[in-house]
Amino acid sequence: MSQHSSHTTGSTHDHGDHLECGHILPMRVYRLVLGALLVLTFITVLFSEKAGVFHFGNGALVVAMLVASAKAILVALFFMHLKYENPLTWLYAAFPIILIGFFLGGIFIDNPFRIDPKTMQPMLYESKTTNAPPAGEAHH
Amino acid sequence: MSTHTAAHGSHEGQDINYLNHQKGLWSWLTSVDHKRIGILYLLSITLFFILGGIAALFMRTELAFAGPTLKFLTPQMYNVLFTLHGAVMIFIFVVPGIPATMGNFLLPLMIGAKDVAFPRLNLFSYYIYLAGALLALFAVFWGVIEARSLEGALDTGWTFYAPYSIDSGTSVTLMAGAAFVLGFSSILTGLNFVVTIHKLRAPGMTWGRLPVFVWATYATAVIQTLATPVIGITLALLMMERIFGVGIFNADMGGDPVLFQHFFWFYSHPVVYIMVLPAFGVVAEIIPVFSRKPIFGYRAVCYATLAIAFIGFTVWAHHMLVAGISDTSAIFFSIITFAVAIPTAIKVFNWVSTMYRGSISFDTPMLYAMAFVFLFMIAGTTGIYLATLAIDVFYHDTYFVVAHFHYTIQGGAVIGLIAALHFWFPKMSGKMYNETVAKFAFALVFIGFNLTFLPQFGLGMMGMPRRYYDYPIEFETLHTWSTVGAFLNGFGYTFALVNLAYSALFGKVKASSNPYNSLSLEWQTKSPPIHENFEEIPVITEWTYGYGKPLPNTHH
Amino acid sequence: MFRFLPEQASEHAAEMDWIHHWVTDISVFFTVAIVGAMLYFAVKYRKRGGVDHETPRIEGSHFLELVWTIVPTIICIFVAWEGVRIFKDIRKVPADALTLYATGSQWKWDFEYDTGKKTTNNFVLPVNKPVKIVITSQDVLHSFFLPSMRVKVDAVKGLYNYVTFKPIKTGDYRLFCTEYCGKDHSAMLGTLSIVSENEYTRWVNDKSEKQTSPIERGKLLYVEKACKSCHTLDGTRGLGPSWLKLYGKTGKFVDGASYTADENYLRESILKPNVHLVEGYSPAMPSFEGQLSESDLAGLLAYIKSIDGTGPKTAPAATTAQQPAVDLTKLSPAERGKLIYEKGKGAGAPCLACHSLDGSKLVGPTYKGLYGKEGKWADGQTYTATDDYIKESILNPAAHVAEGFAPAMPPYQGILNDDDIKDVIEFIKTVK
Amino acid sequence: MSSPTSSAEVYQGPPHVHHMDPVTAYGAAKLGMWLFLATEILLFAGLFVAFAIYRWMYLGEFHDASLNLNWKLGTFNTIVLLISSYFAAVAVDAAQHADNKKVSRCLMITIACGAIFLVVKYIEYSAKYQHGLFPQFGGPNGIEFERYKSYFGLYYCMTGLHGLHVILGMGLLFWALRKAQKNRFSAAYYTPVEIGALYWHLVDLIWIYLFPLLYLVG
Repeated sequence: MSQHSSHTTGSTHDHGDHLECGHILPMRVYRLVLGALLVLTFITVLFSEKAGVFHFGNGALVVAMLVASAKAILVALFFMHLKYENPLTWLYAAFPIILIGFFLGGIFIDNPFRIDPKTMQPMLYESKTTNAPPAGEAHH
Repeated sequence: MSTHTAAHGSHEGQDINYLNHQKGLWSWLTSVDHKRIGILYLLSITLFFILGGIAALFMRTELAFAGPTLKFLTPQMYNVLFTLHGAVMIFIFVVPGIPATMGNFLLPLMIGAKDVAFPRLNLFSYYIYLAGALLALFAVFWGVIEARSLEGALDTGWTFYAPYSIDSGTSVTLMAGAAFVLGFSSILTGLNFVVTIHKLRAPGMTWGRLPVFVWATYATAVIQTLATPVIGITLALLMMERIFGVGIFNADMGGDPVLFQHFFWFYSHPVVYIMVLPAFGVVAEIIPVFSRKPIFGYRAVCYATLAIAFIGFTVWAHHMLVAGISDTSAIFFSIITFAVAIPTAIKVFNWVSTMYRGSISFDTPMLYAMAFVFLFMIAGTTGIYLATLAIDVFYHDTYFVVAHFHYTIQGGAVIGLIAALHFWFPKMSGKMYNETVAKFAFALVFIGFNLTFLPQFGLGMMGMPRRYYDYPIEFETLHTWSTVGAFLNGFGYTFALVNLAYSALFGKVKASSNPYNSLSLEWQTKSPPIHENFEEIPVITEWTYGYGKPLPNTHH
Repeated sequence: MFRFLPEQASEHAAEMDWIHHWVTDISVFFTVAIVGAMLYFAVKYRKRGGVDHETPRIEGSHFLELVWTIVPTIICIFVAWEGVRIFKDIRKVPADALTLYATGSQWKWDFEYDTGKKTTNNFVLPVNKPVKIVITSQDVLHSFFLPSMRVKVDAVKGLYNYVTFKPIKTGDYRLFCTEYCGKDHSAMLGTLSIVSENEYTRWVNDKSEKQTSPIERGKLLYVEKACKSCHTLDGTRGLGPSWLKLYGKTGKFVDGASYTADENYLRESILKPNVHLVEGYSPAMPSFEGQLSESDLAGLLAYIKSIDGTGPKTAPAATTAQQPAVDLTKLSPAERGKLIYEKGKGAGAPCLACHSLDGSKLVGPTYKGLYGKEGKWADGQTYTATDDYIKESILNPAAHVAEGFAPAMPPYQGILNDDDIKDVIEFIKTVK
Repeated sequence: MSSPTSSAEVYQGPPHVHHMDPVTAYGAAKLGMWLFLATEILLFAGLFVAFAIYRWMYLGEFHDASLNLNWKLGTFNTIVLLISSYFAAVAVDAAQHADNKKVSRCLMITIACGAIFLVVKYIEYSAKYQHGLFPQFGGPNGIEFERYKSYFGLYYCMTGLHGLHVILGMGLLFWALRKAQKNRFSAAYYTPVEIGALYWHLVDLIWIYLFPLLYLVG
């Protein structure tokens, strides 16, 4: 254990993250990333329903989210240096995303699968359903 | 060698330790020493534990007999009482509970660090906690003043369920704010611990050598950090709902009240593990020491801890199985919930088999630890009922849930905390407590607790709904017993706390640095520890649980 | 072991209890086994003579750990599976299910049937016929819980949930609200009466209260809700003020403030009777909050206004109109007692005005478990509720008043004959 | 029975002044910040989830509602934030090169961008106010507001909370700016800039999702 003695913390070699230090990137990288981000912003506007020139109806959401995620990844990897971080940081960067996944999943197997006991059909979330008077009166 | 260390500790600088190296209240209020902060937390939560306990005793007295029992207590006041009992016990007592007190005190000692990673942040989160707690009290007083009666204090139940919490005329907004602030303190503590465990372990203190309590604290800290923000936003939205009527949980604007429950339980189920995982850790520390045996299946225990923490994030809606969620999700969440049962079962088996062929002494901490195992068996098995979809349809929101919950939280977290207090008392105070009184108190707590909550399982089976101010006559007998038990339980805690407080302040018996001959690191320094914890940063060469005569084929 | 569940009054109850009891037995088994092992070790390997004996450094056993990972897993899978299977059965709605609507609101349950029949808190269903109850809420969360039917679901505003079950036993069963809903959450109780098919059809098609004018409706309520047991119509002083020329009358409250008996005042004194007490009267009146619909209230007010001394001075004939056309001699004593309890007899008010069957405390002691019960009188003496005691307290209630109750009960001397009283006692015996 | 030996050997290295050496301190600070960012993401998660499920429930209303938003201003704000984020990153780079002058320049620009963002947001809010698309203090809300279900409730909560974070981020960067003006940063020590920048990037990240959700697809 004597070889440990030269470190003040045992952590650094226990779970294999290299010695902590900054990550110096060439300026070029930052400029490119900013460029890419602006282009992507332009794209997402182009594909949007109201501003855009191409229209996909509901596909717009998918496109928008894909583009947004691309932008997010760029920011995280380069501006936030995640690309050069140790696995631990990756873990804690990914964890909230996983949890959001659970969260969304848990709720999207609820509301969309509810049924309306009056018809025994899937529940329709129309204004009239939600603001309807209670069954008692609504019923006749 | 330990004897050497101990002697070493007990001679030179006996009188200089973290308690007295600086004098005066101010030195305590401004200290960034994790040990002092731990003590500050301990004193604060004890105060609120007493408050919550008094509320509980008033409730039990009211419920002792059918019909109005206490003349002055209106139904609305009863609602306020059970709400305050819940809110205070959960948000102000149990959640900071073991992590903020024992965790703060022990974590650096156990991993051989001088302090937590961010000592100033640590003190800051204590003051946030204090602010939140005071805000909660203020919320109560404000409500009382506005309504000229106790009826004006919070009356929504600690769960703040919408739409009632939106309509209620009581001081919900303030109380939600208080819980929000408290959550923030919880986040910072958790964050601090995670970083501490990753970055500040002493040389040679590998993950495979960490005490189970540290693993438990780690899992807890992760939950504190990642689950609490969700309750934060939930309460913030509730406040917005009440102030501006943003209509997110308001059915009149198409909001879905059930969604509030999703939000609430996404935090409040994991929070159950914030309460009980550290208690698991405590038991896993106590049993080996008093059995002179290594914890059975160390790895299994540690991984089970992480597994519980992780799965805990995915099962929240089993609190809502009959709340109007779709049958699909009810089925899904019911099945997933059983996944938590398995790692929990593993832990119980490991604790018990640790005692096999040990050399078992029955000091008070060990008694509490064994009681914990018994109580937690009941808590766990009754959890199976509630996870089972068909059975939960009957038990949801009955006294069965109340009893199950208290077996988990009081029988788990609180008994765990009391066990920890007794176990590490010599380290914290440098004194020994009065063993006889402690054992007597234990007996009272154990009998009282079971007498309080076993009858409530019966009530649940008979279909007694929870949160009832009054009840039909057929439930009376069991309620009366439950009340008797509650008072015994209360006396028990009083004895235990008074005993510890008295011994700490006026106790004559000095504690050696390692009275139980434990192997884990916190016992290898003086009792009470010096301000820097260790004279020199220790280098760890051994597993924490190397008790007993090595067998030919042992790893580690 | 531990078979405390309420009686199985619905078809799926038995199946549900089966898995419940199975889990109970397995839980008891494991708890006893594990805690037993712990205690056994504790005793067998206890430290003797204050000296530690040598212990082996056993760090674990992969085999054992595998065993106690796999065994619980198998059990859990089985239980989860069964739970889901039975849950699915519980949720399946038969095609011929009779549908009714339940609406929770602070703090009552309103029911509406296909026939348009409306009732509050107490509702009636035919035996051996599957039913689907569509449940929603008007305000906060409530939860619809019928223990004996083993069904429960929350009532959520803006959302419709349902329970479905098939009653298999006639009788009265409890309805609880199990989701905390505010001040009177614990008073949000109801009764489900399971009756024979024809009794149900008669009940569900009897829309008497729908066709009547407000005044007639008030008249009926005056009897049904037993206002008449305390408020006379001829000006004589009952337990409460007489209704004769009550409307517009002025008077004093106990606190000295004076009032005028206008609509608001009457409305308040019906819903929150004990907020303002009229001088010289005891706070004996139960609150009718949640028991009266708006139209009920309107009816009562209209009726009270109509008692201006010109109308009939005695109790309306409605009483007898209410008596069901059944041959009393064909009924069992208990059934006849039940009739008296519900409808009263002659000028006598029905007992249900002041005595509940569900253990809840009204003006008088509940009948639930009353027979043979021991208690205290206001003067401290103890009594046992035997035939004689009950008979005496019916004929001459003022003689001994049970502790915690106001001397509110009118004497039934000359209203009920000995046979009637025997019937009532028989009925009380059945209320357990 | 075995005797405790954990603390037997004694650490020989340099005596400790602080409880952490600079390298560990840097790593700890950064890990701590990432954890904090994780909590921030989960704080917004609730709002995103609510938005998702209500958009699924009330697609029509949400679509109509989003038409009330000015996508041009939204796009402008997006670009402003992206640029600010760029300069935050450059500031870190400058700090790594111990160029305190450049650090303060970049941070000033970043903070300025933040300010512009807030001004634009204010303009948008006041426009909504004109159209009665705002929640009533103490409720009940106007028909206009309620017509779109919880869309505007969510809109105000999301953008409001985000705005709050913009302000906090500006504060954090300002703190770093002061240090830079005092020439505190060197290749060995630039934690405050890095921490501040990380936080600012998160603010940017969240807006990257808010913008299309609220303004474009609705």
